[in-house]
Amino acid sequence: MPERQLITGNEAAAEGAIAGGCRYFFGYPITPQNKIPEYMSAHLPEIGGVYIQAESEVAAINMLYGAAATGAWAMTSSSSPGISLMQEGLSYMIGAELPCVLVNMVRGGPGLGNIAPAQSDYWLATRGAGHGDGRCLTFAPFSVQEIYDLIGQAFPIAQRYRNPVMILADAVLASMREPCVLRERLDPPEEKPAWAVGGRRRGRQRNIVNSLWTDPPVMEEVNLRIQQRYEEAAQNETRWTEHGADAPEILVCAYGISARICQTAIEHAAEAGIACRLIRPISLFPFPTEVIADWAQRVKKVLVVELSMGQFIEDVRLAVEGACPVEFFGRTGGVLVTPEEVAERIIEIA
Amino acid sequence: MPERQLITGNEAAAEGAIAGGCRYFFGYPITPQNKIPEYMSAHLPEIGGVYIQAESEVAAINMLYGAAATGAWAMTSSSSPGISLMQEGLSYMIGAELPCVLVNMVRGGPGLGNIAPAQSDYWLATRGAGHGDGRCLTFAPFSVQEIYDLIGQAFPIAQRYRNPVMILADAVLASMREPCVLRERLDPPEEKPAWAVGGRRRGRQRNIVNSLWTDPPVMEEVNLRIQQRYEEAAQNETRWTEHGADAPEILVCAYGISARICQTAIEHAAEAGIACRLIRPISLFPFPTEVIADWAQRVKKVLVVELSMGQFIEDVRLAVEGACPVEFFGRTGGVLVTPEEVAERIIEIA
Amino acid sequence: MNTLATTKTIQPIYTRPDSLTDVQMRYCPGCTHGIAHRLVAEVLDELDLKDRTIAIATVGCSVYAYEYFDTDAVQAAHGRGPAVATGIKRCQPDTIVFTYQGDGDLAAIGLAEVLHAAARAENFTVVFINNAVFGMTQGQMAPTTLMGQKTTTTPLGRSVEQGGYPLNICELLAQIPGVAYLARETMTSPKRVRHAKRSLKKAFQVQAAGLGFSLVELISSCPTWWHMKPLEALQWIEDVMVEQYPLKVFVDKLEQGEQAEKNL
Amino acid sequence: MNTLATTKTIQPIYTRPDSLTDVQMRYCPGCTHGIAHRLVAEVLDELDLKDRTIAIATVGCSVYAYEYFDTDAVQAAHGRGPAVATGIKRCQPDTIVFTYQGDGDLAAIGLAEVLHAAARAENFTVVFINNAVFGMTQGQMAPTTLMGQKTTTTPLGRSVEQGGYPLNICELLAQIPGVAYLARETMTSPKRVRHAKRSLKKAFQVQAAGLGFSLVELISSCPTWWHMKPLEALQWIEDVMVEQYPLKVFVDKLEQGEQAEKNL
Amino acid sequence: MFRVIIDQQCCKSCGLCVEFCPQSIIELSSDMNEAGHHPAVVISEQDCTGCQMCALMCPDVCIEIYRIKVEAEASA
Amino acid sequence: MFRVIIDQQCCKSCGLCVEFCPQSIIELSSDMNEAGHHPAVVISEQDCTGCQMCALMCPDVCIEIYRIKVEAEASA
Amino acid sequence: MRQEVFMAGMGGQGVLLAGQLLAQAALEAGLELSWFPLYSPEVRGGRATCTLVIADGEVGSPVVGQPGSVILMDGIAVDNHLNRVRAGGLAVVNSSLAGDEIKRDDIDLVAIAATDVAVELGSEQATNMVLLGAYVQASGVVEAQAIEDALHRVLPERHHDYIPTNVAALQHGAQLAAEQLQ
Amino acid sequence: MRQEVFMAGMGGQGVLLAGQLLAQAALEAGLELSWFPLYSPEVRGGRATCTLVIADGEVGSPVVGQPGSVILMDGIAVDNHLNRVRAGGLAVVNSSLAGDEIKRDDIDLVAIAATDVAVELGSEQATNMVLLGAYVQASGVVEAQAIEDALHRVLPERHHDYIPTNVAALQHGAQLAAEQLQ
Ligand SMILES: Cc1ncc(C[n+]2csc(CCOP(=O)(O)OP(=O)(O)O)c2C)c(N)n1
Ligand SMILES: Cc1ncc(C[n+]2csc(CCOP(=O)(O)OP(=O)(O)O)c2C)c(N)n1
Ligand code: SF4
Ligand code: SF4
Ligand code: SF4
Ligand code: SF4
Ligand code: SF4
Ligand code: SF4
Ligand SMILES: [Mg+2]
Ligand SMILES: [Mg+2]
Repeated sequence: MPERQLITGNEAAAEGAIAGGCRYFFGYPITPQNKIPEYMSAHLPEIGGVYIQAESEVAAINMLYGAAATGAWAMTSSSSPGISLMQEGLSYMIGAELPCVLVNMVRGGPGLGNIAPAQSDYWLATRGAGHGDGRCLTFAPFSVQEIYDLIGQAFPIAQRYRNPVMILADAVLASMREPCVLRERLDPPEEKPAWAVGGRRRGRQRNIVNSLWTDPPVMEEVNLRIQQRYEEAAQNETRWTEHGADAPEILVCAYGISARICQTAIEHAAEAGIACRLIRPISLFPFPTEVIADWAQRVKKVLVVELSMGQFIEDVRLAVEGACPVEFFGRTGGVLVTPEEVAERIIEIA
Repeated sequence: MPERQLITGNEAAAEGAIAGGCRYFFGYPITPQNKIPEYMSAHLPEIGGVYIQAESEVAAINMLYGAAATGAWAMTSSSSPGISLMQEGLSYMIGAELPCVLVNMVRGGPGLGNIAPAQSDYWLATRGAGHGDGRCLTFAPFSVQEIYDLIGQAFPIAQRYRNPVMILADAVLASMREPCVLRERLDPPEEKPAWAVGGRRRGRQRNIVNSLWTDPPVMEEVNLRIQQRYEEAAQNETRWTEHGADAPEILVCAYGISARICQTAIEHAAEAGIACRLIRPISLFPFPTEVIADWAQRVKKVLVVELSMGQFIEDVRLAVEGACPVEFFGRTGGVLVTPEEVAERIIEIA
Repeated sequence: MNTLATTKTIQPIYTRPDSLTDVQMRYCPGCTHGIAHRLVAEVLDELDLKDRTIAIATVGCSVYAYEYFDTDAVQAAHGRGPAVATGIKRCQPDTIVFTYQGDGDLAAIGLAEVLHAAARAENFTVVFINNAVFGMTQGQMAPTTLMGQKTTTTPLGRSVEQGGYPLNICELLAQIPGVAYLARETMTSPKRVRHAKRSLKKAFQVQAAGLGFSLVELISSCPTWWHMKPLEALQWIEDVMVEQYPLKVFVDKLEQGEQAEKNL
Repeated sequence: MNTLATTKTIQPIYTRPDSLTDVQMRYCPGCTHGIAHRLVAEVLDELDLKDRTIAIATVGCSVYAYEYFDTDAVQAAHGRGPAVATGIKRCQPDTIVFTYQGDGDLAAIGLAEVLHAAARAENFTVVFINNAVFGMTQGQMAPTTLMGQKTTTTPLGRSVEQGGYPLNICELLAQIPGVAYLARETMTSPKRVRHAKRSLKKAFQVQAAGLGFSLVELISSCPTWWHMKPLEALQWIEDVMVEQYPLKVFVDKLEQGEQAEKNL
Repeated sequence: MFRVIIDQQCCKSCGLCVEFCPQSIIELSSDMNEAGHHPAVVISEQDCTGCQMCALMCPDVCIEIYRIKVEAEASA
Repeated sequence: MFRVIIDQQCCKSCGLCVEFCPQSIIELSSDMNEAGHHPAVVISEQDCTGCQMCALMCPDVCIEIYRIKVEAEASA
Repeated sequence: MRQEVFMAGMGGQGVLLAGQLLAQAALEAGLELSWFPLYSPEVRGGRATCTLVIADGEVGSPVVGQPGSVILMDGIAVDNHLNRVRAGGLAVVNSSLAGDEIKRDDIDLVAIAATDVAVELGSEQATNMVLLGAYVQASGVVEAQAIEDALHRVLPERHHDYIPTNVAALQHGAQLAAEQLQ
Repeated sequence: MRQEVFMAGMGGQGVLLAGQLLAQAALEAGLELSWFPLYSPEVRGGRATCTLVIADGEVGSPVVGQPGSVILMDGIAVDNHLNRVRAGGLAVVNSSLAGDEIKRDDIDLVAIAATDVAVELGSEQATNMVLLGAYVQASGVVEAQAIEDALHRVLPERHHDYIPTNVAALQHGAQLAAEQLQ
């Protein structure tokens, strides 16, 4: 494989997953991520993997549940309405402490909406995972290369915390072409986790994968164990990048495609004489609360930029905790913001 | 009908809905709310209404979508896993600006979990409604009478804001028996809303119920309109109650069954010499942010009590905004807290 | 001298049906979705149902059906048309309700909804467009894709291992007593088009008579994702698809009723 | 004097099957869920499959099946057993996988999943317990509830208007070519129980031979929600249910294969 | 006599009317319409039998057909 | 001769074994087990034919059946 | 006035019915109240508990950690819940199924061989009524007559045959409690 | 170095292909880049746009409000997007379909009758190549040869027949641009 290839975000997600060891894909087509299942249907069978087109997203997530129960490294991908349909299944995966990776290429909503880029599934990703106290570990790449890299890492992370991991991107990142350095494809580990089902011919005790705990204290223990893993993840997996001025007046917070836009916006703002620093959470759950809290002490204002009516901003506000005003700039329904508009907004609030 | 009857929360939800004008019910059985569909199946046909047992919660919410599109006053009820399955449909209802009422009698989760009381669907209720920026208007009664009263009010509220309204309760409230004063049953308004479909024999322009807006700026406008309604709802529908000391040391925040428990807990704490005030949000979205923010300025600490790992607390923290420390007391998985335990925790943090 | 005057009368013998708006349809050239729309509209015209009809657009290439039918309309979530129709019809029993669904919509994600609506004998009509592919999302395998057929997710052709067997929806529905009219038609020639219209008309008549669930499956072309010219696509239906999906009237309770009356 | 010594040999002729744990089942007295469990376990014993079997418990009274079958087990979301089984079997093709599903689970919420698994010719077995009611949630109408049958949500008896017609699952599945074994049995007498076991055995043999999807429907009693004594419940199956749900082997590809071989 | 009106903007040049006209009197024009298609045109309307095959097969409902009766009257 | 062992704690008194025993040698006991059921008991085991009808019909897998062979041997 | 009573026993022993009767009686007496059941998922038989809070004003928490009084219908109930009773409170215990090792000096303890009494009255099912009668007597929370009236309201018509036995059981229980409390 | 080019036209005019070729050429030149398409949901034909940012360092925002340069393939594109070009920027415009009322004095404006040229070359489809050739010439962002090389990489094998025509179109466009810019 040549070093640097011009591929789309969808291709990066698919090939990155394969390179990371994913061998099983269960999914249902939906724009703007169709190139992921199409890629998988062409490439997984070639290397002994399995592509199954599920009859629906409800079926897909439950196939994933079955696959994950065997210890397989499996994934699905979808876009907003499809992810909504997976909520019950996600809750079951969390309850049964099963790992998996899912991609959400977010589109404009609510309802059928459109297929334009949006970030309005932030709550669905970070607070969703259906009913109960569980959550998805959520990562938001902002370039094709980062999609490729993060999805590869998502599989071992999912296994480690025995929890679904969501890669949250959008219609722009999905169809964007950028140079991407491809690694060699790794094989998934041969040894299955101790909890996996698969017949007990090897003489072990039988394994049961289950989320039913009628006795509340037992159910609570499961929740505490899950919560414990989230805390570990907060220790180990919290990721973000910072760009811009070291002594900023304005702290800009944005993730994913918005953060890319803000990268250029803060340059424009700097040209207009306003020093900004951009904090870009890569992990949305766990959230890089501390670094935002820290900087919030030292700036005049925080500006949150997101492609929704104000979801991500709540996590930022929970981090800032009143240390300074938090301003908002968001568009929704598939409308993109431009760096020029963000810069204008920065100037306006500075 | 005699004045005061001893009925369960489930019966109050069903009869309250009928009394409020609901004539159409679409649902799928799930514990602990089965008495609601059972009541409806027995009583709706008697008064010319319709009870349909859907093949699933996915079907139920979409039947509700169809019913709502005709301007009918319709509802469904379910419990946690069923509500997860309704996420896509809810997003469609919001996108198509359709009103409906749904009840979630929350049980322990995640996954299949159990059927014991829990409040771990707080995010699902207040941030859920699937993908996109939409939300459910959410009300949390804390007694049988309040279930009865609130659900009756929920129908006109849903109509006014053209948005789903969720009544959020739990397994205790569902099966609890308390005296309840029943009103006479109201008929729903005869005149259908201008946007309702139903054939255009009356010579009007045709009506289209839709959530597909391929042009992002148009989709954004829909979102802004929805957001505008949420702001109106915040003006008109924000509800809470306050109990306890006028010069409190500790502010206790809790909703639903937890708030009932806290009512007695703060009395215990008072006996131990600690003055507490309990703020109980009745509307969870819109959230009574201001009153909490106000009191947070005047107390030493805030204690949040909820039957989950910490969901409601985020709304409280967003209101408190760092004004004072916010402490947490929560159990989950169906475990109840007792007033004694809460009082102990109050004493501990005071 | 006698002059010879002429009178010229212009008599429309085929015009755009009243039940279609004048919005141009967005289908690809030669896609028979358009014929199906026209036939439904003609039937609504002929039975004079337009003013009490509610069309349900589902998700697929026909998602914009609400722009084309000049009736009240509701756009439904992918696969859920029959549930939405149930909600509507139960609240407004005096309306005429139909869903317009593709094979991805009806046979993949929406299979449970259509079967259960039939079992409940819901009194609405389903227009089921079987084009053996997910058109809107760019040509992936549908449950009705034929064995060996190449699609964007069966790049080597559908095989039992990866995609299983085609689902014959009418054959399933024929097992359900709530079904009052059930037929499979296609639109590959003027004759077939006339047959298709006859079945659609029956289906709506059955609904108007309150006899229960009706569905007409229309084998339809997708020149774009079959990678064929429009005419080739029609030919492929005749040569290949119709073998897997035989054209047939499966259930006709109207006919049975009439028969029964005649036998008195 | 000759003494007469005696040897006493004790030979087990019926004992608890090895594939059941010794956990006591939580079913109501006389509920034939228990017989069904036993039969499956006996079949696993006899075919020596226990050590490579994965049982899938679904949601219904049999939700605790994972406690009863002494095999690896997975508890699945309501109705999604066949999807979960698909995931498992596709990743571990050398295992024996079965779902154990009630009629609410399989025929209501899970209808699409079971039909699509059959269409994909997934190579696992479904044990389908049809007791004409939602047992676990307290006796509501199921898709298989009989016309006129009273349940907690059809207090006046199931009617076409409110509940529609009963769904015959085997008759639907019989239309699908991916199905390799399909039978309907009941457990109302020792003879019926033996037949049921024979069908279950075939179903697992079909799976072991990799022939495709297999399902055995077992008409089962729910004394509790039918408000009958256990024996009365069996009688009601024989008198009433079996008419709606005729006992029959619908598909048997094993037999066909053997037949074919014999015909050589 | 028949008049066949093909909406030139609506036509997508699928050619089905061309194929199914028993009189073979429809062709695709070399002109392009706004959407970039070469619309169908009737080349010898006088041969039209009014059979409506074209209209039956047109997926875009572009075709309307009229019967034109010209009657001669004697006048003073 | 046959030995029929009915697990007294496991039995739920459904009575199916009682009904289906062709020999009519099973009855429900008047004793109560821990779960509050009156378990089935075999009243005249000597009449048992080992037909297993009881075991086939028991939904709770409470019944085990053994054949007991007593053979006489001549000894010195 | 605020009275809490927690009841526990084996599923089928009529714990919930006893609670509902008391609740109904309180309702008729014009009191405020809150009653809720909790089932625990034990394998054999299952267990049932319910909590009833009666007050002349606002009820407050329906959940009670340390109830003022309890009715415990068998040994397991005693093992699990007797120690939860507030000092100075009241426990009515079914000594037929709970053995004799019931020990608490800081509460009023009424031990009734309720199952034996019920069996004597011809219906083991009436155990709960014996205990309820004793409880009403000991606590005075409602009139004894009010429970008898409640029977007619709460029991479905088809079970009204049982009322006489139940009334007898209530009275027996009350009498035994009165004797013990003297 | 950071160059932005926004391209717009009618669906089917090859807007996206032109963008991809330029992107591929930049890739081969070792540059960083980001390319993304956006389709707009017009009824007739539909419209296509894409944005390409090329840089020798980090690309930053792939979304550009006021691009440094544009390629506008028809009148609608000119109407909607010409005014977005940054002052001092470059616009390459298809004058065959855009009429003559193209007015901006503050940018370099290259107006090419690309459709006419393409038709002359025997393939209306090559309009995009004429414009791309002109753009490459005018902007100098990559070598002309690099685009020709990219054609071989980007076009599927079965379309390689078209390459000669495309190359001719590229060269024609470049030449016309060179003439105009003199
Ligand atoms: C929940 C959900 N999943 C997936 C999609 C994406 N989607 C849109 S249309 C479609 C399939 C369309 O195929 P079909 O129903 O056969 O209609 P056609 O386009 O072929 O006419 C899919 C999968 C969606 N909109 N919503
Ligand atoms: C999503 C979801 N909806 C509803 C339920 C509630 N529920 C549990 S079991 C059941 C039906 C059980 O009936 P059946 O499958 O026939 O099994 P049975 O109990 O009769 O053996 C239902 C509706 C659930 N657990 N999850
Ligand atoms: S994609 Fe296929 S089904 Fe869709 S409009 Fe085009 S030809 Fe018709
Ligand atoms: S409720 Fe019915 S199905 Fe469930 S265990 Fe009891 S008898 Fe069996
Ligand atoms: S009406 Fe018949 S003859 Fe006339 S143009 Fe149409 S197809 Fe040809
Ligand atoms: S059939 Fe209709 S769309 Fe096709 S070429 Fe003829 S007129 Fe045009
Ligand atoms: S084995 Fe046969 S004869 Fe013996 S007890 Fe059982 S049923 Fe009766
Ligand atoms: S069949 Fe089994 S459970 Fe029923 S009475 Fe006999 S031994 Fe007991
Ligand atoms: Mg299709
Ligand atoms: Mg059942």
